[in-house]
Amino acid sequence: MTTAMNQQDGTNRTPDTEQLVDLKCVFERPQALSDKPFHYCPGCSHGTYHRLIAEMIDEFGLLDRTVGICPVGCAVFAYEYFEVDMIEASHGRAPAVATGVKRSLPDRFVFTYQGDGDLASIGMGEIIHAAARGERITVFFVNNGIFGMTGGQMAPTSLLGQKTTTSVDGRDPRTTGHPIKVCELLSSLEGVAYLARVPLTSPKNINTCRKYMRKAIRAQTEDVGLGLVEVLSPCPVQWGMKPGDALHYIDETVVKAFPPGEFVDKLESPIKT
Amino acid sequence: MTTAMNQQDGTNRTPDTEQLVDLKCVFERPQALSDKPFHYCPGCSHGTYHRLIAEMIDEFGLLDRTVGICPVGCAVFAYEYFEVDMIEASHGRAPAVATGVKRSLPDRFVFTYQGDGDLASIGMGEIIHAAARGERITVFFVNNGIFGMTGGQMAPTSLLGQKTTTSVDGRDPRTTGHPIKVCELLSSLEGVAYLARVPLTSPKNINTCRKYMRKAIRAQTEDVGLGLVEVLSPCPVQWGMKPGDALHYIDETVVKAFPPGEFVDKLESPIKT
Amino acid sequence: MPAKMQLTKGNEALAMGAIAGGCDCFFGYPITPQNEVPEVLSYEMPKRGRVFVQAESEVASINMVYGAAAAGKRAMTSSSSPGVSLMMEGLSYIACAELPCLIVNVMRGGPGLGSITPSQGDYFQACKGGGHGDYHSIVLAPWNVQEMYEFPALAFELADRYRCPAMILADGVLGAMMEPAIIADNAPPPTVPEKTWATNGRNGRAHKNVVNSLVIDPYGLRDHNLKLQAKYKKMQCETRWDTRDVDDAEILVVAYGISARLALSGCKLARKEGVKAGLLRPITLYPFPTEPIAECAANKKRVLVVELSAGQMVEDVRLAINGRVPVDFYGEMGGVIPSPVEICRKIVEAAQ
Amino acid sequence: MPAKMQLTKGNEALAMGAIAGGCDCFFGYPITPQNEVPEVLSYEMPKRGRVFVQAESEVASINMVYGAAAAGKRAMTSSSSPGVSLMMEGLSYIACAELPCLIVNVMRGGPGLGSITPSQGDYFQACKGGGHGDYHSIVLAPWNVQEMYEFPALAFELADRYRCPAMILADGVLGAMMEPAIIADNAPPPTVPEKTWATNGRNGRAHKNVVNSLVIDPYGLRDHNLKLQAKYKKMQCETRWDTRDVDDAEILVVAYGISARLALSGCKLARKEGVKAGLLRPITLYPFPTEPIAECAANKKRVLVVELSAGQMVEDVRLAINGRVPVDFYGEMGGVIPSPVEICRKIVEAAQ
Amino acid sequence: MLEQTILAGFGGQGVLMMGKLLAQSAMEEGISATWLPSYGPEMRGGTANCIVVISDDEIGSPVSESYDAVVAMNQPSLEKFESKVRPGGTMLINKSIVPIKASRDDVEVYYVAANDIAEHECGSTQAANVVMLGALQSVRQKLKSHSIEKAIAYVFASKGQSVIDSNLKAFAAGMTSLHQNATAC
Amino acid sequence: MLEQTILAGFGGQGVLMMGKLLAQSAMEEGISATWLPSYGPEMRGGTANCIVVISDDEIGSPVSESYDAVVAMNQPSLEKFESKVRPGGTMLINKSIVPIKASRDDVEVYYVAANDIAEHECGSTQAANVVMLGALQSVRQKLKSHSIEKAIAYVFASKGQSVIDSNLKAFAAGMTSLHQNATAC
Amino acid sequence: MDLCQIHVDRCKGCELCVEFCPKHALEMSEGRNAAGYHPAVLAHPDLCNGCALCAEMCPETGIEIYRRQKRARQDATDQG
Amino acid sequence: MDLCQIHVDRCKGCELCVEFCPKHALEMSEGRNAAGYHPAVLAHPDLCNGCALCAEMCPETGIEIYRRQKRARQDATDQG
Ligand SMILES: Cc1ncc(C[n+]2csc(CCOP(=O)(O)OP(=O)(O)O)c2C)c(N)n1
Ligand SMILES: Cc1ncc(C[n+]2csc(CCOP(=O)(O)OP(=O)(O)O)c2C)c(N)n1
Ligand code: SF4
Ligand code: SF4
Ligand code: SF4
Ligand code: SF4
Repeated sequence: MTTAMNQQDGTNRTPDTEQLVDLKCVFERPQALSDKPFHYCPGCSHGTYHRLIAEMIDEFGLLDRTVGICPVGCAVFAYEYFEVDMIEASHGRAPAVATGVKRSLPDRFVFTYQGDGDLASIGMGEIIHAAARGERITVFFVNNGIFGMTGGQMAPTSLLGQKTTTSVDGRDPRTTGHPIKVCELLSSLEGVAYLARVPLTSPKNINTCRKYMRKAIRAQTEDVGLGLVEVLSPCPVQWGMKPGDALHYIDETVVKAFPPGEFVDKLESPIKT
Repeated sequence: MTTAMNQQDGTNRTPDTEQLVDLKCVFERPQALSDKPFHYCPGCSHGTYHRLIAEMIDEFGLLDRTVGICPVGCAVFAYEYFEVDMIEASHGRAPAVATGVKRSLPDRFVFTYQGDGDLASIGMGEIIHAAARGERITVFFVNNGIFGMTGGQMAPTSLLGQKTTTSVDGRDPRTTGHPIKVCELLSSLEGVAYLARVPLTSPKNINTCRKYMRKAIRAQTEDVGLGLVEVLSPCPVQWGMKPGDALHYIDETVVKAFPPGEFVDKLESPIKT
Repeated sequence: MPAKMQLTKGNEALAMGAIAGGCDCFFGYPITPQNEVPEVLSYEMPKRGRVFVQAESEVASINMVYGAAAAGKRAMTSSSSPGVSLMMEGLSYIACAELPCLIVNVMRGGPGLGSITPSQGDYFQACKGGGHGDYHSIVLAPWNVQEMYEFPALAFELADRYRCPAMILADGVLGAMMEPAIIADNAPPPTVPEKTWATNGRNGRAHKNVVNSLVIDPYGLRDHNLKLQAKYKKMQCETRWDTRDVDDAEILVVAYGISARLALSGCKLARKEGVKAGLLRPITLYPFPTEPIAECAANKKRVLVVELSAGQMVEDVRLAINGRVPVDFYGEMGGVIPSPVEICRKIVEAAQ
Repeated sequence: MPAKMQLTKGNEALAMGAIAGGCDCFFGYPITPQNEVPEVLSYEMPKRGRVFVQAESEVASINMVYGAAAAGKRAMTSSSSPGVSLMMEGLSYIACAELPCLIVNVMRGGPGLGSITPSQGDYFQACKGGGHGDYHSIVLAPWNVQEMYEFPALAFELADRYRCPAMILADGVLGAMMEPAIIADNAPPPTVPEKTWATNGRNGRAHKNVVNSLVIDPYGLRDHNLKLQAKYKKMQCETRWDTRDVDDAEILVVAYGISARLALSGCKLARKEGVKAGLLRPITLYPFPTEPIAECAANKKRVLVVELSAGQMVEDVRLAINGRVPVDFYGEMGGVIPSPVEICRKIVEAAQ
Repeated sequence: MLEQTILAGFGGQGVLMMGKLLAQSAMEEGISATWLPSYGPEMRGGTANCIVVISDDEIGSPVSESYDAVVAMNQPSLEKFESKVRPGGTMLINKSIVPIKASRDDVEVYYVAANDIAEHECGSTQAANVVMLGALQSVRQKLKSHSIEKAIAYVFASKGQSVIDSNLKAFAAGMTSLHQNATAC
Repeated sequence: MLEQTILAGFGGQGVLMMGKLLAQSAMEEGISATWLPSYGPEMRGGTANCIVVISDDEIGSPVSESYDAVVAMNQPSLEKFESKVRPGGTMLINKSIVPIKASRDDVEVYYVAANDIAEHECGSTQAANVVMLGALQSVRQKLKSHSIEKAIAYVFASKGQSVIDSNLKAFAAGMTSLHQNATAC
Repeated sequence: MDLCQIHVDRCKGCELCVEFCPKHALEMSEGRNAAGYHPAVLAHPDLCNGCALCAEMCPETGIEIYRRQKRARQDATDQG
Repeated sequence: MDLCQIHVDRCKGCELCVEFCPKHALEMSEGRNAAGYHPAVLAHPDLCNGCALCAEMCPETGIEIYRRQKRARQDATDQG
């Protein structure tokens, strides 16, 4: 018979004090992450990327002076998960909202969190112009190749042949074109200070992501320009895959269309990380 | 005393018949260009580019199956100058309008005519996505580095240091970023079949422009993808220059920021022109 | 396959109705709660050699519609509240350029991002002018899945007749609910009047056609506006409405779309409680059934307007009645659907 | 330099008025006939250490305003009809998120691309809801250059007081005309109430602030809407209007903005022709002076509404008067400015 | 006749399908039906429910203040919808996964081990929803059982005869489940 | 007092400035004034005009159906605005570049060789507008000449004394031009 | 007839034809056309060889160029 | 206490921790948590060395990792 196993919520975070003597917590929720359980599907990397952002806010000591901008997309409730001031933008306009905040408060750390529908479809104008103006903002970009929230429609980043609810026979370049590669596209814009892409598919890649994120943040804090880290992320539900399979699919297939790596790095004195 | 010199309008196009015997007209208004005098300022290249487009419509025999889309910008009245069916789009949306037309009527020749405010500022999302989808349309793009129609405000293509009515002390990269180079930006998109830039500054360059335009048109007629020719064009009035000086300024200064040339050429069997 | 009764979802009925209505081109951007519309059309349209394009945004969608409509095609888009707001500039252009087309708004809770629950908060936008300038769209308000299926064809027909945009104003309930409806899977496409004004390439035509909304001379633009206004006047004959049990009613309930269904149940309950209530349901919200409401309300004790909003259509009802009968309003917002019991309570209150 | 009388263009007065009103940030995209607003601010703002950004579009402008307003700043944008239409989604978000800010619409002839001549065709959009959902902005209608200068400060103050967007609804005539007006070149910035809700970085605050317009639970969204509606009710006390010669008038003319000036001249001419006419000018279009109009009209023979539109505000006047006095309408569209002589003629007609 | 029902459970438990079968059956009988789903803002887990109204008259509102029958396939649904049953109405609870009892005493409550029955009698927990439908039918009987069987055959037609058969079996098992083992209280 | 004037000409002939000087003068005298420009949709050439209203009462409309005075600096302006002069009103025509005559006989018409006077008496055709303003003042006299001189000094202040002086000279030349050589008809 | 025919009323006086005429055959006129511009004129018809560079540069398409035909009525060939 | 603490009610049963655990210390449970998911459990605590790879991969931040300290109360150093 199936039944609930543990009714108490994440309150048992502090282990018994007697044991504290010789046990130290080496991996726990970052301070900047709220206690609220994520609403994401099982195996969705939105949660992972949230955690990494929260880690960075902790690491850079930015909790008290960060303003984050949420997208419209599955991460629409991101404001519930970060312990910093948050603004819910309209779909695609996070870079414009971030511009409004950053210009008003140049000493705050301002980030946007955006999906590929949000950033690469409806919000294309806004991200390009924020990048061209060299807005001192940091963009955390989640490329899962699909519109998750609205039910799995094709995104501009969907792979050729990819089956979605608006391309049931697979994406056809003749009528829908080719996937837009955001890092490649933005790299010609001089206001961009840092651009990188990484799949969130393994502990190693997650660590690479941290390195990239640090630089994208420094692009802002060191007043160089716009920083963006694109993560290749699974949408197991809309892809119709098990979470583990979705990660393998990224590593085997998605990276071919979206090669990982650093595309722009204008940081003057890169710190070894 | 100043007075009117010639009250009759462009009706004296046919020379006296006696002289016709040994005189042949070798340069005249293309058929696809209407008789209506342009409303552009003295020395503005919008008129020149219009003529070249009309020449191409004649040359390719497209008069009967062309649909053109006008921008909002100084060329807002372009529909008065071409003898083909024309649609006035809303500001920046010509590529979307063209998509609507071309998808409806795939055998028609569809072009947009757009300024840099229209295409590179408000219409950035639409041109990128039309290019990414590989719409079979031809884009005639006029980059004069300024908003002409509205009185000389800064454009995303204005040069660093350029004085405009919204950057009276010259464009400052710290607050307004760097000029957006449309050809460079679009060149990463796989739906693009042809991309080139040329200054409209001399008979020689005008002839180069013709060559580029032919390819941009063939990109559509041969079903390869989107074709775009960017002309570097003067706006003598808003630049505060005499027309001739404005052309020299392009050749000496503007081309440094916007290098002319062909950026993408996916035509299979380039015809020597 | 001939038309037959099928248990059908409102959004799917709308998509199939668009096909039956001869829609040549669909341009749209996903948004809940209307996603089945583009999803169904993304495979049904190409199958029939028609056009489906997932646009990059609603701004692009409406401008693609503008292009395809200018080319003489039956073109449409579908969206929900925030997405429709993004179309306001384009809609004003379309109205001014006198292009027939169809815009579907499956309304959701607003304002802002709001929620994806059903609502009727966009009546003002649809009927008064969300875009700039003096213009109107024909606005149809279906109340069941059958009408979700039938109204696209009607909308296209009216749009073509008057060369104006038509809008179907539905809501999240109508989009998501299933009902039996008579649906033809392969209706022959309707005959469409020839569009001699279309910018579809001259193809031998002696003159060029121009589609435009720019009239720089004030007197020219005035005249163009007068022409539009004359058209809107002429359109009044297309006013449609429906009634239930109004003849002997003391209380007239006016409601459209899903509200009208809630109100119908409310009226039935009220009659059980001894209050004679009847329903008038505007089917066209523009042109608005001003006269029918005024006439119908004339001998009533009170009028109750029910909407899923803070009170929008109620203004047009008040304008119609012009003070002759008291007009009450009951509305719920944010996706809350008032129960028939509550509506019945309001009717009974009004009767006292 | 102290305030002094200067011959000033309406748009320039508006720009300087924004500065005097403590505008911290301006975001805008050029469009005729308001280009002097961004042009003046592009050098006056940075000079004072304030923010000027030329946005890439009106969609971006309104969302930058959203961001800066969320950050607790006095933020504004300025545009004209088609540009304002593009802001409708953003405006609905701002209203729902309860952010104070200022939107200026220097209206031009519509619909569509229309023309750049003056018009008042965007009343519905401004006052009823061009965006989706039930929301309102405070809408101020200046009628001279002095008010173009003074209203930005007033708009910011009211916006801050009610945490809502405020709009200044002007037109091409008011933007382009020069008049003597008392302008302070270096007014001290006004004191602005502390915005404890602002998302400006926690900076020691015990809790995070969130700016949001998403309320996914229908009851939550309902409650949020009720809160908004309660606020709109409370705002009614900010209603402003002005009258000229109404006490003994038999004909009441109601007009706002530039129309009110035309109407004032028309009334004067009518009095010369022996018809006693008076003017009521709504200064706030939202909240609308419903009561004052009803009261003022009570003892009049007829009411004449004059607008540069096909008839928009006239609906609110009719709703206010509710059938008690006949209401006539006279409008011109497309940028045609009716002459006072013509208005006088309509007044005289009404008196017969 | 007007019968208003809520069917609720986890996403994946087939509650929407259950409702669809009811509405389809009504259509088979030529009477009116509406089916209205309700789900979270996203595709992501959580609960799902639908409201089905059937009537021999024109159906106005597809929702109601209270319902003739509520089917709770999991515990959150029980908690959420228990109050929605009209006094004297019926409540069915999937006791296979709901460990608690209903608290109302003015309604008829039935506990059905839908998952267990589906697993043991039909060879698949997948059919728990149709088991429950059978149980519902056995206690409310607003439609002919034959119509529901026709609906099952129609709706699962594309999945092949074996799926139809196992669902018919599940329906039958559900129909008898409460007679054998009634626990109304 | 209510004086409504249209000033019209080619872009570049300074008609907007002419109007501004009138409005500024009114302000100097503490009476009401409005100045309303009108120009094509674009920056590109064509004609420009402005309407100036001055009054010792509050000014309602900044436009009118007919005008007390119309100044036509070029031929298109004459053609466009001749009908706008109220019967008995005044029309001034820049005969330096307008080769035709007015056709109205119910208004006072004056021909002023504004460009020639400016060129010969002030050394620059630039000042033709101010010459015309002088001529207008000489025949309508709604404002004190001294106020206009003050306005000239104020408006051209940033351009230096020599510009002010030459404009004052142009104004004076305009003032006397019609007395010496009146051609009202 | 001159080889270079300037449509006076199309001309906006931008001077580009004058600047680009390799033979210095064109000049700006002192007079004004109906629109108020000083138009270009073929001041030295004898210098003009019909090279059409002025016409190419004229933004108004305001110049037509003629060439002498070796033989009349032989329209197909243009070797002038 | 175990080195690997899985918050049962945060777990959504995605199995990523199980897949990425190099020691095969984790398994999916048969039971369901309150949200209806089958959560992961530390089936073999003895195999777990606190490498934290499971925690790194857990999208829910649902796993905490502890390490033995050489000396208690020496919070600054982490050489476990
Ligand atoms: C103006 C507007 N258009 C459309 C939508 C509907 N919508 C919500 S999220 C979304 C796309 C989500 O995709 P993505 O940005 O890739 O994020 P994901 O959900 O995949 O994380 C869309 C189209 C909306 N809310 N607003
Ligand atoms: C929605 C909207 N925003 C702004 C405008 C005002 N506007 C008209 S043209 C233009 C820019 C023109 O610049 P460009 O495209 O470079 O063309 P140019 O005039 O220089 O040829 C602008 C901002 C408008 N008409 N519509
Ligand atoms: S739908 Fe996709 S992107 Fe959205 S939460 Fe689920 S897995 Fe993540
Ligand atoms: S303003 Fe500039 S772009 Fe426009 S017509 Fe004049 S010169 Fe050309
Ligand atoms: S190039 Fe053309 S417009 Fe310019 S001066 Fe010569 S003829 Fe005139
Ligand atoms: S990775 Fe996290 S959510 Fe996934 S099964 Fe393991 S503990 Fe559960």
